[in-house]
Amino acid sequence: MKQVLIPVITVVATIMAFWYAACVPMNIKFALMTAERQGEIVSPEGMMARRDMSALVLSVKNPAQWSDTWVQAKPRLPAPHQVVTELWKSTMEVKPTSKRSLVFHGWVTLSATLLGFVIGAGMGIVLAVGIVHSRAMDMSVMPWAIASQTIPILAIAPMIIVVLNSVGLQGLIPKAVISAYLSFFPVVVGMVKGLRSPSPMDLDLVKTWSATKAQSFWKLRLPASAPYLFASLKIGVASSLVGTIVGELPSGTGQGLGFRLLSGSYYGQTVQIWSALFATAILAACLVATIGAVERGVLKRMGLA
Amino acid sequence: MPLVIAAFLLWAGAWFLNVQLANGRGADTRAVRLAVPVIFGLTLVAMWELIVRGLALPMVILPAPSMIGARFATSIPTLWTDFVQTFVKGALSGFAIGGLAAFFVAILVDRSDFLRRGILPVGSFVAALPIVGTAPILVMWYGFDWQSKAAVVTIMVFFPMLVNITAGLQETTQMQRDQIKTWAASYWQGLWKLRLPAAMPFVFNGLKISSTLALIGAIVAEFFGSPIAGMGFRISTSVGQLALDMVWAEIVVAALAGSLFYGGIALVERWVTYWHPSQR
Amino acid sequence: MIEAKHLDLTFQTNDGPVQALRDVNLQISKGDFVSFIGPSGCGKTTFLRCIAALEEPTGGSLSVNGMSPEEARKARAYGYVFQAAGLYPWRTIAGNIKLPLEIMGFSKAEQAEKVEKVLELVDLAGFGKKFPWQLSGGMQQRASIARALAFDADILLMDEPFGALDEIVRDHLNEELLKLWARTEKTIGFVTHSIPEAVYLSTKIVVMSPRPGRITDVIESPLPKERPLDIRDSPEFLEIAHRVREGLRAGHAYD
Amino acid sequence: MIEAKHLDLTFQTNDGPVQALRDVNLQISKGDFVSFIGPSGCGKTTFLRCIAALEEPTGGSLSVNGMSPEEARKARAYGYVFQAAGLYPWRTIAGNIKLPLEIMGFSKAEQAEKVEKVLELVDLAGFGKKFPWQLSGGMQQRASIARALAFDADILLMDEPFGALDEIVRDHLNEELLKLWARTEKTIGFVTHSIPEAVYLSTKIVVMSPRPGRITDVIESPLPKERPLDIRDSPEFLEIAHRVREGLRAGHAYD
Amino acid sequence: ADEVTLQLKWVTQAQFAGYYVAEAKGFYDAADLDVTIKAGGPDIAPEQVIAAGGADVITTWMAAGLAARERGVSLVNIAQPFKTGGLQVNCLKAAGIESPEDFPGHTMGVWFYGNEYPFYAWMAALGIETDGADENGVTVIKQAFSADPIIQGQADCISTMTYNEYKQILDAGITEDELVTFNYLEEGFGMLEDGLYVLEEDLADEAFKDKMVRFVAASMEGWKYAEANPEEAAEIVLEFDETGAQTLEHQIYMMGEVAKLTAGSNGALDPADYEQTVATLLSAVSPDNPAITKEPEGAWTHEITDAALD
Ligand SMILES: Nc1ncnc2c1ncn2[C@@H]1O[C@H](COP(=O)(O)OP(=O)(O)OP(=O)(O)O)[C@@H](O)[C@H]1O
Ligand SMILES: Nc1ncnc2c1ncn2[C@@H]1O[C@H](COP(=O)(O)OP(=O)(O)OP(=O)(O)O)[C@@H](O)[C@H]1O
Ligand SMILES: Cc1ncc(C[n+]2csc(CCO)c2C)c(N)n1
Ligand SMILES: [Mg+2]
Ligand SMILES: [Mg+2]
Repeated sequence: MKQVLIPVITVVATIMAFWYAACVPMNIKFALMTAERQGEIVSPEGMMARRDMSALVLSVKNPAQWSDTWVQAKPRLPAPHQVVTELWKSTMEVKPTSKRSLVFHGWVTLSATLLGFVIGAGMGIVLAVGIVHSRAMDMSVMPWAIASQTIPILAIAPMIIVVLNSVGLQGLIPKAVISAYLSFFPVVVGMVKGLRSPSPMDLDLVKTWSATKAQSFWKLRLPASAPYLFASLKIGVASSLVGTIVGELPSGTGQGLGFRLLSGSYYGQTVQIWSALFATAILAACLVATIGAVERGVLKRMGLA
Repeated sequence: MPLVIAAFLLWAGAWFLNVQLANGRGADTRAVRLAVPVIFGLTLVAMWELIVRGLALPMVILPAPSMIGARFATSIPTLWTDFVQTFVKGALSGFAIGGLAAFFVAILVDRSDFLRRGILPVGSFVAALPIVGTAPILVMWYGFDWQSKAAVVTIMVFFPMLVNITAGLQETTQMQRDQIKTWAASYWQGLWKLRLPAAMPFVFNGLKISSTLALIGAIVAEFFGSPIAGMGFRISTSVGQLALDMVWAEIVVAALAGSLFYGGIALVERWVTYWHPSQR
Repeated sequence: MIEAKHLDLTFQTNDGPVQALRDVNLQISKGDFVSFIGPSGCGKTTFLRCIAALEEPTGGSLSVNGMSPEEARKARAYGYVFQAAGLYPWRTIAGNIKLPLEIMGFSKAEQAEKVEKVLELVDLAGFGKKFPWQLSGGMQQRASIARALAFDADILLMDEPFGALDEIVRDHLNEELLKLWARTEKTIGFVTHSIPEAVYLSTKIVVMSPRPGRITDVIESPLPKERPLDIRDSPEFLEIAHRVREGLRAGHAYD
Repeated sequence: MIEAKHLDLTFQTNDGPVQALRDVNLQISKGDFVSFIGPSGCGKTTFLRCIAALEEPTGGSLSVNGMSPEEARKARAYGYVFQAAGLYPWRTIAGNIKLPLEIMGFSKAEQAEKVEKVLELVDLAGFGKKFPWQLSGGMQQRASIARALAFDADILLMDEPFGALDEIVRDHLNEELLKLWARTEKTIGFVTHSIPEAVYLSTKIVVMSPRPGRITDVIESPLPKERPLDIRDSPEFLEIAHRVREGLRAGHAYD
Repeated sequence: ADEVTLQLKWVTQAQFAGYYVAEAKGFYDAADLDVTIKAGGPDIAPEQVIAAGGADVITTWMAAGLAARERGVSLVNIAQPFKTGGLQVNCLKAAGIESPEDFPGHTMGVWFYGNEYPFYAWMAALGIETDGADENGVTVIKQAFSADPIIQGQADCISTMTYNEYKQILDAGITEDELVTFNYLEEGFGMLEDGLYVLEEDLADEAFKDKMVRFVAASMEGWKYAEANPEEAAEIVLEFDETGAQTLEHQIYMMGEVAKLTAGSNGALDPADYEQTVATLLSAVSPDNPAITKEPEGAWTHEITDAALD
């Protein structure tokens, strides 16, 4: 534990230091403008004189305004403590059922993510089984699965939503569909690799026992694919979350982290954007960690870890 | 309705043909390897056309492939400018910057175990920040032109590359590392002569993943502000103008460019890692 | 009981056809212990695989107990031991041995009983609950032999089963294998690279030579069924070993 | 020339310390051919690795040509051949052999010349342009030996170099190795599991036993330097082999 | 009660206060209607939604509505609660811009997604090219839906709505006298915003027509209530905002500004305004501005409002 903790803390601390430092040039122009309005002397004077100057130069010239760059209401780059405070306020200080709570929005996003992930991973596994067992499927599906991932999902997400809406599907389902679309691919790729991981010798062995296709699938291919499956599930669940967020952007139902992210940007609420951003990353980390825990458990019981 | 039924009949027929081809005599020939996916793809397109016509779907919902093709043919200059703006300027430069940055950090991480244990977990957290959230911020910072798109792509590409290069550098066996040690090789000799070549399959794995991410990243970033050219720009504005045929023409360009980029990298991979069992 | 007549096998590869077996004729009777020896690539493995119906001959005929190899496999006539132990890492030793029994549809009770029996047979009683990687290489190899024995196939095919073991362990397993064979009267096909091993174990030694793979000599062993380890210093033994070595040299790339 | 005094080595593992070497004392003189034999896990590899400064002893002293192993390695005193060939698949055979030469900064002309020479030495002239996977296992192993020979190190350390080869190829390479040793007067440390091989090759046979790894016997061979293959049937040979086998048995887990 | 689904053009905010007030105050219930209000978003085209059958009635800008009509979605304006528009262009005086003649050589932020039509019409009338900043051209950037570009110094002029982004500029510390404002209406390129549109084929159905009559009447009641009680209306809007991201202060401001736009309308479309919109669009047909190429027919009706406003 200590072996990981100390380096991580060091790196995080370094990033924090850089972050605070970066806030100064990022936010200095606004700080100078407000200071000037309040009658303080800044250099150079006049907003237009500063407009085209480099932020670094301005920062160096006006050390007195540095502290103002960490407390603005709508900064270009919010300071770490602002983000943390906002995260705290919107998770701990409001009821988790309130629409001002990130827990509430997180839950909405999470539920669509989980549904999408289950659909996507399920589809991925089924496709992989098909690909491994049918040459025709292997040859025809794989290139198109790759091509499908080169389509910008954000472009077709609104169409998917509109079309599903028109047949009466709303809210959870359209988001889950997009989320599934993004998560099936890593699962297919990993699962195909996994199902093909038994060596020819392993396969020959079950053949000498005259095992049926089904038997060699359940007793050999499937267990052998477990480590690959979990590795790709971890990527898949992260993609799934991205998919849900993308699905939330145009959907307009208004609940979920994705929507919170964007509505922050309509109103210039940078602190709110950043806190939603971190909430999403934390959610992703939790999802991946959960799968990691299941993985350790299962692989341990299988004697593979 | 008859058209819809025809679509499914077509599907069944094409699938039967593919099964025959794939399990037939010449299944390993280049021609069949190419024909099977092409037949599959063409069938999908034909089904799309038949279903759209059969159900008389309005163009503003889903245009038929023939319409998309017609629009594609008449808009080639526009599509080309958009392609240059998004792919060449945004995606490629971001891809290069992200790849190189990942490479240097990977070497840092490789030299210091402390950094590895610190950077990799933090890096994976940062990588989990959703692009749709970071893109508006980067547009705010780096402006509306391709620079902000390159920044988005750089961030998207960086972590998968870092993870793959680091994993690749660990790929050598203890024996190989010991061997080079008995020759009293320096760190850089070991890196250059042993570990980098051994890492190449991983590096290419990372490049392949990143290639699709790069294009998607550049397009997505354009949704959050852009000059008046670019694939993402065209897609988002054309939806507003209900020019869905244009939207799909751009999607076709994206899929084509993405697949070709991926295929190109796979070709180079074949050439660089000719020695790897998976390539023989 | 196993009979190959004018057996041919040609692989189609990217570089053109490779003739792995050419005009192979061999008769193996029930209860024989047949060793196959020959330089790398001479087709030993291929021949064993033909018997087990893992490979399709391109010419000639092959019958096992009067059936085709395919039918014999369906009738579960074979226990096959590969060069590496090839145990499934996600199953315990007992689980691994149970696997073919599950596939063949034995009842739970039968499974447990048979596992118990073969574990004892290979000196691994008490190790059933361990995972493969918790055992040494030699123990793993024995477990893999136990797995091939568990369902009482008539024919045991072993492809360099002891290749990876050190000499002492190998001697020990050779002794055990002979005892087992004597007790069960199985027919055994055994591939090895070691001349002493071949001579020590077999009633019949088949010497093969490559490009294309064919049989150059079949030596019937005059050694008694009862063979203590130090029979290997006896003149008869050295005599047969010499003949095998000569046969090998004749077909070998060097000299 | 190589001198180990009271050498101890303990590995710290998750399951607690493992004593791999305990109180090992050994003197190897220049020009010796020393074989190490002993059951799996007795520390043969570990000892060789200590000599090559790949492992740090935890006690005792070890000197090579009067230097520390570390210094000797920096002085490029070692050619090390690992059990598996370990050739880099992305380099041709010649490229592989050239690799240590590049690292040691030989000129291009010298590199080419040395590669030529050693390829001849191991009977691989003409195969320089092939890739490792295009060669048989035996040829790969010879290439790997050639690589260790290319830069003319004084000390050749070989860890079961012939373990994966068949008997005939092995015999052949044994002969070649002896010839090479006779010609170059190198000091050779050689790990093997095969008793005949150890006896056939060595001037000195070190028998080791495990848990913890220690030397149980050091046998000076009375065999002449000139050794045809059939010396292996001579009584002196069998006599030494017997002594080695007894020594091994004493330390082995079975019996 | 009869069910009606209304698709808005944008996210929940006071721009649509009339509908939310009508819902919250029970005006719809009183008209025996069960109304579902679907918020929009940056990538939701209401015209597409209604074509796909996802809504009965939508709010949209007339330019987009007419463009959709030309592309086969037969939209008809049935009511126009917004008398005037709030779209404007704001420039920094300090960048040297006093009047439209000063535009060339500058960078201008424009909203696309169907909102670009008035801009291109205006530029065409001014004779300014839009392919790059030089002595007679401007650089156009696709502005995201915020006021960032002018605040961050990335553009000299940006598009704003009187009731939203304009306030954001002021909040960011730029004062009113540092800005020049060009209102599209005043420049003669005004286009009707936020009308109510339905599909022509639906209007053939008497029951549907009746539903719409009641809907428009109740909605206008909502609008008038909102105009009279801006603070309460803002609170109601906030109730309906599911993101929890809106602030009361901003919505009160927005309601005040929106009230100025709706004040002059009783809900019926003024044909003169319609004519002006069509004329503007037709005056500047180009690849950049493909809104409409010919005079539309039957794009509006007074049938509903006539009945509703009785
Ligand atoms: N699946 C295959 N496709 C093509 N050629 C093959 C195949 N399997 C074996 N061969 C070739 O057939 C010949 C005989 O191979 P086989 O494995 O039977 O040799 P072997 O006697 O078992 O050798 P070894 O002692 O190295 O195991 C070799 O030349 C080999 O390269
Ligand atoms: N890096 C290591 N960490 C922990 N224990 C080790 C390590 N390397 C070797 N050992 C242990 O030290 C002992 C000696 O190992 P070593 O590899 O020297 O044996 P060996 O005689 O070469 O055996 P083999 O014949 O199997 O190669 C063994 O018990 C082994 O498990
Ligand atoms: C899809 C769509 N997006 C933006 C606008 C323009 N607009 C009108 S109101 C508003 C919100 C901010 O005031 C914006 C941006 C539009 N008409 N349609
Ligand atoms: Mg073989
Ligand atoms: Mg060893």
